[in-house]
Amino acid sequence: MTIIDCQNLKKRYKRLNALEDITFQLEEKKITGLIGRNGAGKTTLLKILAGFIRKSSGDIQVFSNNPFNNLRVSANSILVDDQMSFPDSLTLADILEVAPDFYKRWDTELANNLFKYFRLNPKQLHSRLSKGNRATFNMIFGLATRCELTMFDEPTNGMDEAVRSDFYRALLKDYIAHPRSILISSHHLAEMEHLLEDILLIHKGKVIFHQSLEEIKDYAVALQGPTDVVEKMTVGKEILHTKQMDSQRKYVVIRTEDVPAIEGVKIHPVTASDVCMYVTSDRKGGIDDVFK
Amino acid sequence: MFLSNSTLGEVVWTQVKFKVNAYLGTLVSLIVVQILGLILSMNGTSSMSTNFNNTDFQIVWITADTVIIFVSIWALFLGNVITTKGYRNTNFSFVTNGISNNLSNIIVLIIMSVFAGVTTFLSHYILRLVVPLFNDVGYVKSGSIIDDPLSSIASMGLMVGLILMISAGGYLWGTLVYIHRAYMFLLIVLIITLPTTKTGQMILQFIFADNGSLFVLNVKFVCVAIIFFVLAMLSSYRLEVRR
Amino acid sequence: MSNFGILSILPILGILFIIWRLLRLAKSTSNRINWAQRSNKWILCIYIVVLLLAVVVYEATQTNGEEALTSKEYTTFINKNNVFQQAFENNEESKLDSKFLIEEWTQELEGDSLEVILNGSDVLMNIEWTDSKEQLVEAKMYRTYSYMGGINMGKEIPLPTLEVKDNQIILTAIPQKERTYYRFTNELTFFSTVNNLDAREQRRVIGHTYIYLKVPKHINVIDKDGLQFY
Amino acid sequence: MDLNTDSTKPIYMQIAEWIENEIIADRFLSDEKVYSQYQLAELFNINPATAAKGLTILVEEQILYKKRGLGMFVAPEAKNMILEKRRNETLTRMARELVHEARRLSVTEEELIQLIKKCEEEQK
Repeated sequence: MTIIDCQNLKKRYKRLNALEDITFQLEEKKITGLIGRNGAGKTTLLKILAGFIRKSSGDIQVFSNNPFNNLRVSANSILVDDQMSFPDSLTLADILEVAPDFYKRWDTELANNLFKYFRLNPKQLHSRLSKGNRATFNMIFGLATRCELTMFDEPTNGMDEAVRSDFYRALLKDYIAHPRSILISSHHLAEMEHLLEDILLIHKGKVIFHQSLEEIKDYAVALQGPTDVVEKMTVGKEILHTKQMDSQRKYVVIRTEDVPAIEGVKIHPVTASDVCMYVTSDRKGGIDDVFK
Repeated sequence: MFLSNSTLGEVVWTQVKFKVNAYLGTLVSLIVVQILGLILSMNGTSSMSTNFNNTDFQIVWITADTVIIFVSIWALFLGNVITTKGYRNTNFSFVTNGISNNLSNIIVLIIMSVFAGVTTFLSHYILRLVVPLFNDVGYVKSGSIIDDPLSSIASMGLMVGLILMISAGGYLWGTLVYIHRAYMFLLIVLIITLPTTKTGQMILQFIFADNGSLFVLNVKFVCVAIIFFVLAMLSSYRLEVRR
Repeated sequence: MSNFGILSILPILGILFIIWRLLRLAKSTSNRINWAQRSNKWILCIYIVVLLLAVVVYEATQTNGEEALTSKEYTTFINKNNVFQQAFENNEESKLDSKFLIEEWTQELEGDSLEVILNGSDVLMNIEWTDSKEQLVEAKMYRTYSYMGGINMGKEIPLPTLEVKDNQIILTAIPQKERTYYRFTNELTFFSTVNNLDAREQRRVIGHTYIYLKVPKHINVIDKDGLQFY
Repeated sequence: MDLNTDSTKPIYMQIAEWIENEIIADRFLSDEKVYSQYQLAELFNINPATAAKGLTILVEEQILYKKRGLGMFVAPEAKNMILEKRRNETLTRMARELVHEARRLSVTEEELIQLIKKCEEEQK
């Protein structure tokens, strides 16, 4: 079943086109990574999906409803981001106590266990939490809602290394126990790659691709070898990235196709996160070119 | 796929419970405001005196007027503050939409207005007990709840109605300010224009003056409150959550 | 004596019991509620208890204090005052309500003049001229219903002392300090004054002290203070 | 039990290999049930869909077979098939790499064979 159906979705702020043209469909019960560089429009897209902001044009359906101001979407989706706020009159324990009234599938046990595990102080106020602890609490909140559409916007920002891996593990285990649609945005694909089934890569407000992780790994291939040989090989091919290794050797990433094996040229697969990085890069060449 | 279907009523009710709980602090501020008003009322709100056979004869009225003025300012602030960004964002951390958010805010304002009105009325009894402790003067037997239950209820109702109307005004004002900051000056403009222009005076006259009874006045208060609330809901219908 | 002691303690015990129950209730409800909110809830509970207690205590102890007039009584009093004043102005002694009469006396004058002196007192005077050739002057002092803001001033404000000397009547006001009453009202005055005619009526000052003289025509009345109506 | 997520080898291939290794090591016996996709997902901290893909490869290679509603089971001939496959693929590839490396280091064919024999002796 399709949970999200976006057709030519556009969002325009006063001067800025945050989303140019977003078209994709999200099948239910998948973990999808929403990947893109800073300013690609990830947050805007998630806010539209959560019903917080209005689309400018195009069509968007979440659970077959326009999400904006929709109660059904609000009741069945949660957007966890670092701007999540709770009243200062409620302690963390209070928040966890009122939440089940709102979210019918709220998992009190999970929430309490995670809360204890991460050693949060139940008497703390949300606004007084450190950045990392706030992210941790928001994550616990998001997981415990068990919403059919659970969205995380940069969930690991501010978390330390140990908490990050715990978070990903908790997410996965809870997903296995209660499969649901999870959308995680991040600009760190590498650290959560193993969790994902699909990747939705957006760049400058447009969808670049929406494919399974494995397909993305096959998307590109890297050639490394003597500059002249590699350059000859890649003539007329779609070059995603080049890097001069040293005076004689060059590293070029091209769209996957059958490349004849040539002596002296090594053919490497490219990781998904590198593919995403190269595809969304506006520059051919890299940072090294700046220092020439 | 399991989708929970929350009806508007359920969500509004849950939001109301949540908000009343979360905004309890504002009621504590109400108490402070009332106590301040009571202290300032100790010397009386109005008095009349005459000289009769070389004797100054004076009656000092101790009314709830000062307290109600203070509480009205509190109500304006309350209606305004729950529309601000911080409060709005916290509401949207839980299940809600624009309509349920507005409705639950309105119900919360009604609950708080009733609380404020009733406590303002009752707080007057503290004065009745305390003032004689500090003054050695005569006292007039005054209508109390048991003596005159009907007028007590009417005056309690009037306080509730007045506070509700003002908090509704604050709510509308706050909603407009949320939409555009320029509305910040709306209240100031209104305060200047209402008493000075002809139409403004007519409006004020229509609402506050020439009422056959307090009940009619109270009905007018409630009607104005409803108009304010409806305007606030209409103007915020397409409002986005800005967080 | 011991009976009285027990009786006076009973209500206090009752109130203490009610407070104790209320505190128990407040505590049990707030136990289910979180910590941050608990202080707020406590404050609110205590405040409400205090308010209710204030009402109860006030209702129970409110025994002293002047009765204020109801607006209905006010209207009848005003009417009676008006009738009196009318009769007074029209020299219709027979119609002057005798219940307003405070003092009456007669005086044998020595000369041909009668001087009325007012020492700070505040009276209205009327003179009925008689055809009598004698030196006898009849005088009556009245006070009509005197109220302000529903309070009976007549009770509190002493009458002027009256001194009759040769051919003088001296009315001296007793300089009484001042009298202040506190009056509580549930109503919002800035609405009730506008909207409630009764309330406005109730604030009026009514009542006067009158002196009615019956004087033979040949006597010259000296009225320096201009008390006379005409 | 860690996967190398940075490796260029896709995760599902690594999963398939891991199961094969377990079969070779006789930790999964013939006609015995292997881990489900969810168990694998938990074990390796990966998406269940990826784990499923690893299992599917093995089903396609007939190393595993499906029983409806019961799960995946090890085919009777699985171990031999894997060994056969490894011989064909892995060993050949490794031999090729060995030769390549030997040539770069100017090791002669003779010397290489001597080296292999020597290693053979050590393993005994």
